[in-house]
Amino acid sequence: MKPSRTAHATAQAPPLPSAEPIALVDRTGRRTGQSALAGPDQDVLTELLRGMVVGRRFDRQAGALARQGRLAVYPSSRGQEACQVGAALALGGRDWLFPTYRDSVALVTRGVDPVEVLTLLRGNWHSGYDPHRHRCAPQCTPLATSAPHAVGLAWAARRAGEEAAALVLMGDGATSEGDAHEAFNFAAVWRAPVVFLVQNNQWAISVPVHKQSAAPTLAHKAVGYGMPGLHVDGNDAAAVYAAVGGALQAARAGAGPALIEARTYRMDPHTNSDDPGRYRDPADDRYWAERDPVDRLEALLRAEGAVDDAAMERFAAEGERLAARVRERMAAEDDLSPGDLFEHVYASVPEHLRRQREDLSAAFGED
Amino acid sequence: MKPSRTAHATAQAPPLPSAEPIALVDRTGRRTGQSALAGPDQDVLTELLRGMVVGRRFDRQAGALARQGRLAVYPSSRGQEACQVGAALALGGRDWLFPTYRDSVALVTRGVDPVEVLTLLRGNWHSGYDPHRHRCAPQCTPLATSAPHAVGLAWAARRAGEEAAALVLMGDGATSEGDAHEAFNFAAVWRAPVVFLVQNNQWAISVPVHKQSAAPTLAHKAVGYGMPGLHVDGNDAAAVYAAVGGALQAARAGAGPALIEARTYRMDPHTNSDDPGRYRDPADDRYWAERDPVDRLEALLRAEGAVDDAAMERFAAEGERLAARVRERMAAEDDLSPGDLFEHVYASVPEHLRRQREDLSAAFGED
Amino acid sequence: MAESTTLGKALNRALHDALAEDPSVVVYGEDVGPLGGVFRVTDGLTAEFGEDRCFDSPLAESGIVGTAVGMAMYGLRPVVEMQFDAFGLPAFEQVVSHVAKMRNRTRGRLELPMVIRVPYGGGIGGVEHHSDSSEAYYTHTPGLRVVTPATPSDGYSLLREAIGSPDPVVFLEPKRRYWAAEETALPVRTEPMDRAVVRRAGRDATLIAYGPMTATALEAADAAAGEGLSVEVVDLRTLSPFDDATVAASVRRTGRAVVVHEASAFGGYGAEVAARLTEQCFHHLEAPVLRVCGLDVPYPPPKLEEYHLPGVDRILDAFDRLQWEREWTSTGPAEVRG
Amino acid sequence: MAESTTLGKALNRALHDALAEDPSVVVYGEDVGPLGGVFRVTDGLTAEFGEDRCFDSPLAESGIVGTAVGMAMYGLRPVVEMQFDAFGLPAFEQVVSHVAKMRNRTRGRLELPMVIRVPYGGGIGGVEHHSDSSEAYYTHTPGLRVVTPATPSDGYSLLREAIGSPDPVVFLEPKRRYWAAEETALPVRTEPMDRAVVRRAGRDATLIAYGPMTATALEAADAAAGEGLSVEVVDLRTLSPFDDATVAASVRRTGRAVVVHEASAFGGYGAEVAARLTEQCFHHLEAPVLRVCGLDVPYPPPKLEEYHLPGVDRILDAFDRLQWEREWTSTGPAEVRG
Ligand SMILES: Cc1ncc(C[n+]2csc(CCOP(=O)(O)OP(=O)(O)O)c2C)c(N)n1
Ligand SMILES: Cc1ncc(C[n+]2csc(CCOP(=O)(O)OP(=O)(O)O)c2C)c(N)n1
Ligand SMILES: [Mg+2]
Ligand SMILES: [Mg+2]
Repeated sequence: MKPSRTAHATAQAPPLPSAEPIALVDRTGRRTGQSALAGPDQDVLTELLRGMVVGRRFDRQAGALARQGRLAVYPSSRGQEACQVGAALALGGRDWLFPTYRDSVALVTRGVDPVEVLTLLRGNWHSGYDPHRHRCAPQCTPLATSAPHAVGLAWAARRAGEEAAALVLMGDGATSEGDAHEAFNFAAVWRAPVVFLVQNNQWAISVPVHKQSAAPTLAHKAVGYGMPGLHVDGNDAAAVYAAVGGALQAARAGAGPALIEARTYRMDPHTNSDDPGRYRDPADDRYWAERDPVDRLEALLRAEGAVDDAAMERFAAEGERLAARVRERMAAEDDLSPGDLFEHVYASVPEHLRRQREDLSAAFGED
Repeated sequence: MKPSRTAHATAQAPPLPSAEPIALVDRTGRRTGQSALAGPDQDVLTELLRGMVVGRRFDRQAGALARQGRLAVYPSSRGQEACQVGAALALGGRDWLFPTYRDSVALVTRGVDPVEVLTLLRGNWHSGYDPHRHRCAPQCTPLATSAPHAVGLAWAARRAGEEAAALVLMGDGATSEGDAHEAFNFAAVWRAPVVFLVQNNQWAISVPVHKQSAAPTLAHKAVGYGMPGLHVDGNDAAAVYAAVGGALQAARAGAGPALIEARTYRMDPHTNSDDPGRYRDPADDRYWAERDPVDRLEALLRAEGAVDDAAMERFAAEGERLAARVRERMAAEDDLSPGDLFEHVYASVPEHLRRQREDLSAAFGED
Repeated sequence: MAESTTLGKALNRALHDALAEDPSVVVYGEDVGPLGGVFRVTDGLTAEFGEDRCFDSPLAESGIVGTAVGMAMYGLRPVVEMQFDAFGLPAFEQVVSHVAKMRNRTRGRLELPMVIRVPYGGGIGGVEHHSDSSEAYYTHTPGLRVVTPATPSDGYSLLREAIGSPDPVVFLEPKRRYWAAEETALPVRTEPMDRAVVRRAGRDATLIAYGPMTATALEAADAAAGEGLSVEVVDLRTLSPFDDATVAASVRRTGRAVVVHEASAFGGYGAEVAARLTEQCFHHLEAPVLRVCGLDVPYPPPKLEEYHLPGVDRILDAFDRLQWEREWTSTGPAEVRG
Repeated sequence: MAESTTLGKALNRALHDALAEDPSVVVYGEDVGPLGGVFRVTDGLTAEFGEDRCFDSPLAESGIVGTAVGMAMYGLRPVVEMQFDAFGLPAFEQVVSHVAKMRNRTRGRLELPMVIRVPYGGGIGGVEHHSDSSEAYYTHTPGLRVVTPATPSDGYSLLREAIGSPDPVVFLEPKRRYWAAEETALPVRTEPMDRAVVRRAGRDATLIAYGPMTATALEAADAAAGEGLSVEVVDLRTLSPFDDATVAASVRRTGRAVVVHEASAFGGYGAEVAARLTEQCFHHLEAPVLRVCGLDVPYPPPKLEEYHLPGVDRILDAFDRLQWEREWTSTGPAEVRG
């Protein structure tokens, strides 16, 4: 270990991210013809559209359940389907996903049982799915804190010789946290196979992104870590898929981490209990509605003849079936196990928790 | 508060820092003639040299006291005099300095009583000087944690209409901490008048800077916050003075914060109890000895006729007088007040501490 | 004129009045500006006092507390909010290493008159990380004042006092009581910040509570009265420094004590209460000081939180375990202690 | 063959043997690589096992603990170091919100077999932030095991066990005892991790200590023996979960107890010990469980730390306050309790 005397000055500065987000498909559904990203083929585009239609339906169903009080809370993904579906489909089978509370649609797209996805928000347990099964970490609530987990896991996977990368989803607001910085830095120094996808949906609850950062784009943050930064149109599923897929592939191949900012918009309130009327201009909603990620891809694929009414109806029907299944299963009795409270604190139940468990069952006369 | 729909994409990206540090005076003591920084005049250069000579003598004295066990520990400034003296002299009277444990020479240069500077390391109290008197925050040990303090203070000063800025000193290692990130970001978003000077002395104890960061330079970190980043030769007092002075002036004038990396070298062990033989190559010491900040400025000023043997002897004598005074006063009895332990926990002494104080004086048979 | 006010509104009014009276007060944090905070405690403040006095900061708690330290060093009186208790944890180093220590470090030359507001506790059906009680972390840290109101009038008065305090205050707001109402006329001044109060007089046992559990404690005392047991309820109000005089006097009078809080028992604040009261009142105690607390498990998901949170029943059970000399009958003990 | 080993060396050997036996063990942190750690506990490990197994990371404690969480999720057994106790605080959110909760969150599907080593405590003449004792923060957090050895052989054995544990362990190393030596033959296995041990048998009172205070407690017991008082010394070894059986049995036997630690008393770990022992042994107690702890002030500067730290004298004073029925004479109490 001989540190060079001019150590870090020898590193190459990657190119700066573009101020304007890269899009493959513009808001009217036309291919932009730009060449910075390799566009996915039509089959993939069709999958992306299908995923977004189904995901949006799931999201609407979850919102309804929240309004009915069947979920404690629901943070909607509406408007961000291109990010979440694009990112989830870009993942390889051995890759890991690190989602936040908002990324239910990404999890559903990844194949996780939708009812298990909702366990956290339903209030039955803190997480419902087996993280190993689909290689999805539990949804993370404390902002940016799962980013270093992804770095550690990805580092370990590479060390084990696995060709796997980790994808971290985070919001614009989360980039302000110290943990985001530490994760970016560890990833870059360790050249860990991690891709950080910042869904810049313009808002952190009520705080607009210009109060989070004075940088030209959030992707510019990459420069300070010596990793590539890319700024893409987050309402263009093709661009997100291409950018994330490319970065994951590079990461798996040993090129190290990357930071991607996807510029999108949270169409709904922060959660069902939020009141955006207090802080944002409805004109913004209209501006972004014209840039809807689903409409845009549908327009392209219809124009190119890859999907037609029948296809769209198939996707819609798939969404309806999924929604119906979710409704049905969520109507079932809760499967609650107070005993679990003691079971999973340590690998085995220590004496003092055994006593507390006994007291509890005495008090509640059960279990 | 109407957030623009393209909010942060409109910000201007400042120019990238240079991979090679900017120097005004090269290692042989010749002016480089570069024009990115306005060079200070000869009077200032002479002051810088005087400050470095005196500061180095102080530093040597403190090191000796540590070896004699009269200081609990001493983190040396040797090799970093250009940074510390250049930065301290660049401060205006109303500016605030936020130093670390290593920045004793900066404090002495700022005019703080050297014995009060050493209070922390002597072990008599956690800080010895009145922060208001010279506008110097207490020396900070938990890395990067005083950076947000400086941002808050500078923001408050600007709000009060004061033309004052805050200068944060930090090490290369400290830039990896979450608090560094949060401070950079708050400063940039709030356009607070703060200058962050990173003394990149190549090492964080035993860890070389290439294990801290994969960025081309630490100054590149500025890009991700939308503030200017500057990479200067930290062994060139003229460059440090010019860069810090310029950034402070801009900050006071409302231009917001800046990040300056000063490339330097810790000539001594981390502290007197460290053993660099375990981790670094003595060849590095030689490499950097040839770039000594004091020698370089002396060579320039001698060549230009601004200083001569007599002047150098005056500076040396001043250093000797200071060292002698320090030795003398440090030989005096400690002025310890165990009662202070209770006095300064809250504004007034609460009942339970009053009881503990009584117990203590009973036990130790004194007040 | 007295009118019905909720805790949330009383806190809002306290911030309002502090901003109006003292130009050095600033309020900031996540979503405290135009939104008025996720619990609306800062509602209307930006509109009335401007972005300069109440505003949203970047989303970073260590940065929020750290910049507040700097503002307070300069002489401002920042009042910052940690959106939920668990989200105050990123700021823990700033709180422990600086907020609590700056006065001590500088021998009193730099004081930090700042308030960290923390909505804490459960019972609101919140998902993970939204229901924690971290008072034990703060109260173990010398240099902090830790205050928690249980009523709207105390909410107003204690928050005003906290903002006026020359010491940093961690101000814990029992979020499930934000909507609890009381007839009171604001502005109001209640007992001083470092004083516990007896909320209900009683002879047989002392029930010690604070914040969210004060109302539960009063309910439990009511229920106990129905069974003939006369319970004195003490509301601590300030957790650190502790008001030994008031609490110990009550315990010496009753000879029995129960302390209740939502946080896990192990190493919780109740341990301190029990330990110090036992030290101070040992010969008056007829039974050990008992604790009714959250389970020693991570805060459960919403649908299981009822098993975790102390409620009236568990408090009554604890009363039963106070080692009475005679069995209780429905009309009370055969022999009543003085 | 037994030879003299220091605690620091025993810990080093434990890391060495764990690395040698289990390829899933990795050791990292600040300066743990070529330097071997500022206390040399990782000395020689990089040289022997390579940069892949023991290495320096960027300087960011939250990042260190956070990446270790990810490694443990993947199946590794990371052992990370916080250079000094106070410098573990930036990682506090990761510790509380993730390390302690991941198993619970996932109903046991993700476990985190990781160790966070923390040199803690004072008595080394360290300047501010170098002498703190944060055990109360960790022990109040369900889901963590908190372990602290007092002897070289326990250092070896407990660290090996901690590394092998399926649960995350906060491993607190009493830094002022790094150089304390003992005759022992490594590798050694002492009592299991969650067991307290009686270090010295006694009849009259139980002195409960751990980590840096165990040696002090034994000294105090020696001194007390000189005055005719027979003190049993219990070394807790594992602070959480607490070994109620061993400790309560001792206290029931002696009827009197003192708990000692360096951390401030208020809300400190000793409060839990006192409270739970009082609950469990009330009718056996002749006096309240007393605490001998650090003052309720920020850790003092080196030249004043002697006033803060519990020493033999303060422990002996506490023995005097244990409400003996008769005055002690130099030959012991007139009446000895069974
Ligand atoms: C450490 C932490 N602080 C505060 C919160 C409370 N909180 C939840 S979501 C949110 C806004 C997050 O914004 P962003 O990162 O942009 O994600 P988005 O919700 O827009 O998807 C806040 C402040 C939290 N979850 N974690
Ligand atoms: C939060 C925190 N973590 C760890 C330490 C221990 N520590 C003291 S100095 C140091 C290295 C700092 O390196 P750098 O920032 O480059 O400053 P330098 O000492 O080189 O001036 C470390 C790890 C600390 N003081 N604070
Ligand atoms: Mg957002
Ligand atoms: Mg350094």
